[in-house]
Amino acid sequence: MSAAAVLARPETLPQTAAPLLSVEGIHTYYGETQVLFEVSLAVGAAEVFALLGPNGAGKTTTLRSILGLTRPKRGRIRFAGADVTHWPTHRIARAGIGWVPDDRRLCPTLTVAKNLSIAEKRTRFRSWSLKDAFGIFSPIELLMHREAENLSGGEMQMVAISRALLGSPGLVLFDEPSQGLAPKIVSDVLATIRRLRDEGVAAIVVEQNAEIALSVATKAAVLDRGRIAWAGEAAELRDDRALRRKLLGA
Amino acid sequence: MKTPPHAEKLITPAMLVLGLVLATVPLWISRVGLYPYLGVEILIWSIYALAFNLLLGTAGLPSFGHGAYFGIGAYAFGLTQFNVAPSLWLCLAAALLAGGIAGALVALFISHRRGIYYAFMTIAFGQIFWFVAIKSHGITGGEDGLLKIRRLPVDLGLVSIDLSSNTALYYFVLLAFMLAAVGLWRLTHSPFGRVLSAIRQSETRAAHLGYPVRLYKFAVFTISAALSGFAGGLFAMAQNSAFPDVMSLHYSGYIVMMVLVGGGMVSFWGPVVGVVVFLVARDVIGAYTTSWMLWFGLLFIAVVLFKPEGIAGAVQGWWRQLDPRRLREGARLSQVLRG
Amino acid sequence: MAVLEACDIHVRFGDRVVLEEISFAVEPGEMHGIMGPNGAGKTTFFNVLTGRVKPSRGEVRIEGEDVTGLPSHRIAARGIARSFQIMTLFDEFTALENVEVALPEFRARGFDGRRAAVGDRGFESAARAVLAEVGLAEKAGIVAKDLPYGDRRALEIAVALAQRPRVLCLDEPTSGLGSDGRARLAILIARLKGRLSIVTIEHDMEFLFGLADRISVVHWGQVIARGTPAELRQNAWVQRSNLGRLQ
Amino acid sequence: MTPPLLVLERLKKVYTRGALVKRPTFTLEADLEFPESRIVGVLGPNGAGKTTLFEMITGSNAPTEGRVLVAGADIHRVKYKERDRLAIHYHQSYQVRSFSKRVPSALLARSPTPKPILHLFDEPQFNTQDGYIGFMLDFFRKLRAEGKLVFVCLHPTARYHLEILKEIGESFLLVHGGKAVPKASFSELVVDERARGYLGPDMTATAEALA
Repeated sequence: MSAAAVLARPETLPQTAAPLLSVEGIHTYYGETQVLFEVSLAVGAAEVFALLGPNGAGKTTTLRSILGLTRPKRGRIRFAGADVTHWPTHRIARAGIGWVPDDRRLCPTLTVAKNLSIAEKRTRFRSWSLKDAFGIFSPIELLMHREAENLSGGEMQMVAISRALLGSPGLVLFDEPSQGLAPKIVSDVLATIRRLRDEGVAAIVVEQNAEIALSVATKAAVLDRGRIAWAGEAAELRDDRALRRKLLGA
Repeated sequence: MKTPPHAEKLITPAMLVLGLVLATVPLWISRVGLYPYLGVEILIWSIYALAFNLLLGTAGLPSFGHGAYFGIGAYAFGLTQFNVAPSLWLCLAAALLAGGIAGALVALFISHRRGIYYAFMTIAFGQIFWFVAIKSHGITGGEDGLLKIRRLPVDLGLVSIDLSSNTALYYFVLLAFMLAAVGLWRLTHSPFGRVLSAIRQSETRAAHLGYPVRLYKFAVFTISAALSGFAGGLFAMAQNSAFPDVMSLHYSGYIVMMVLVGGGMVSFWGPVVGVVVFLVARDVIGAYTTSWMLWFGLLFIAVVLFKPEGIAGAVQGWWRQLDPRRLREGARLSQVLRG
Repeated sequence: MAVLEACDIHVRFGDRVVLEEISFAVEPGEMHGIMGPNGAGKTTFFNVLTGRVKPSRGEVRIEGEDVTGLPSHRIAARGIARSFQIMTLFDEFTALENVEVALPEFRARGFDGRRAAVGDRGFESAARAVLAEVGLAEKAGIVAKDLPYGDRRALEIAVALAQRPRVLCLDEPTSGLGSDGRARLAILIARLKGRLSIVTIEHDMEFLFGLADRISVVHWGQVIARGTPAELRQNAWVQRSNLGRLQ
Repeated sequence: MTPPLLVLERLKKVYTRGALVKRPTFTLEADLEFPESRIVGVLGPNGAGKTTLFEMITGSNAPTEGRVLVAGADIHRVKYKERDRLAIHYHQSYQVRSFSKRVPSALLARSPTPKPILHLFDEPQFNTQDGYIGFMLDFFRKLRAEGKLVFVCLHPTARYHLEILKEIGESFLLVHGGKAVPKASFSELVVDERARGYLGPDMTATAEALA
């Protein structure tokens, strides 16, 4: 199903022109230590948003705030027209936010098939079946009966992404998708993110490796010590070497 | 526990008022349908509860087998009376000492523990003492207990006061209670008490400030056990006997309930409130139903759920809420009057 | 002679080697910064210095004297004070009471149960002086848990200072602070520097490079680089990074 | 004469599946010698066996055949507690040390060296923004100058990864298709077809430009 096809069913999408996800001035703490200061960002439907910054800048915390795993003390998070700030995590997931954690977090002793079947659910967004997932990652079909712990890093990442897709998300959060992956596989993952975007699935890509994230992103933001240091079009950051060097050191 | 007003005083106004009110109890207690012996019991358990709360409320150390020291004190009182000499002072000193020695012994083994492990160890040691008390027929009389413990007279050299009437005993125990309260009030608000409170709030931080935390935990446990033993000695005298049941897990639980219901975590006097409520409830509800413990249990649950700071905490809270409202209303009133 | 020294410290937790031959010395009056990525072993190293963790190999010395394996209260009594990354104040005490209980003279009377701790002018004036030093003079009577975050951070340092330490070990003192808080802290540390030795774990490079005399970079449980801020900035890759842009 | 720092002597690891009929699911072979101190860049696809190779070298994963000699001593016959005096395996930011103890330590030999001479860095996290790269690279050089053998394994997914490899790597090891293949230089690495397949077109082009 293409993006156009999804849009052709207007009842499935919010009526307003508001972005799919908007994070509005959140302040998040671990215990009493403040990690995020007034972080705001907006991700439109079928948009890929790159969230960049050094180790400890608050990227993962931003994802955890969106997922309801670490609740912001102030600020609001809206998704698909609803205020999800205080929703429990499982409800946020059911609303259509998928997550690909940096350590994949598969159930190690379960087979790939079981890992995937427990993730299947329907949302207001396009529903994904196993067959659709095989269409993205054909090799998974051959891995279905292997235990997750016996997979290589690249295979695990494919399973983790498929698991997120089977939850029929409108938005997928990728936490350091390139970590520990060979360059060839990283480009496969990036190609997947692009393809999902074309099919109407938005994404936030959190990366220490800016080069990678910017190659797929439409919008970008740079975090520094818990604050948004820069936000704008990804292309601007990609093309402006001086700016990139200033913000990211590379 | 926050530093209350008059913390620096040896004897506070509250103490004087409490002492005076308690002194009048024998005059009216029978008229409200209760009986003088209940007053004696309340005071003895109050000493025990204050001693227990030094450990739980001030130092934050959960001891769930504290009945052991109370019971040991009771036996020590009786055994000294039978085997050494029937002197009130000697017997009470023996009760204090026996509780203290047993406490010190246990503290030696548990003071390096924290939290739930500490609590488990106190239960285990409490059970050991209880078991020994039941099995040592020759010494403690086993489940039959030590009977015929006498209320010894207060021997002041020239005069000797007989304590066999409940009223006389009540005033003697009241004196002991006031002394214990003054001593514990001072201890709680001394540098020693401050360090204990610091240890409750953060053991790690206290250690990094240079305080030998284990030694403090040892000291406070010993003191608390000694005073509990002292209360136990009074109890043996009051009921003319000593039984192992006060050492059981059950009775050890009662003291925890009394202290928590009363509000020992937030107030010095909370444990006393808890004892009064518990014992009066036992008699009043107990007069109507044999399952009074069920009702008290429900009260306990309600307190833990809705007012975890206990009755004293709730009263403090209302008082604080009341204050500004009264002020505001007063201001409004004066505005109305002026305008 | 170094005030505080660690030689060839080795720590392992189960299968994980957390520190591998770290050596380190703090000179009198020096501010020594420790930086490194998360999980590199910085806090464990602090715990070794302050007696919370006993190293499996190596030695810790205070003014030449071996103190390895002494419990933390003995190390503290010898003049090593520390603050914590996760704040550990006595939350129910007022700011003043927090500081009082940290004073060595209070500690000396810690087993005194006969006098009242309140209203003793001796403790109080000393404690008020320390609170004034960190800018909390006006807030002495406020209960610690009711203080705003920045003041709690300042109180955390006041408690360490009240011990009149020879070495002050600060574990990420700026964490969670906004730029005002950082500036306030920088002024305080600049004032303290020279009077006592300071060891600081810090992620905020701007803060660290502006204040430290020397910096040790810790990674993989080892010191991978050490030098003055100027020396460390020589590195070409450092020049490319955020650090290179600091003034 | 001092023994070479590291010898992988007809080293082979085979993982099998099936209880009766064992089918190999993974094999890794290496027959190499590193006589002296240097920095070696290690590359290869996921699942090719880099971690297995590192584990065999540090003595935490027993080879099916062959020996690992570190400073002349077979590391798999050295006391478990002393193996980290020969070789250390750093995974990202911490060290890994887990041995399946099959033989009592008393029967094993002592380490011939007091301090490790082999440092294997498995996917260290390099971030251009925080400046640690510089300190990390200097640390590798310092170890090298102290006469140690340093392995640095990383997946070059960005230009600066290749820059790092070129800057510090004196030789390379490509772990691919069940074999560990030595490469004498960066340019020799870049022309290898297997390496190019692993790097993918973008990174290959970047690597060529650097070489």
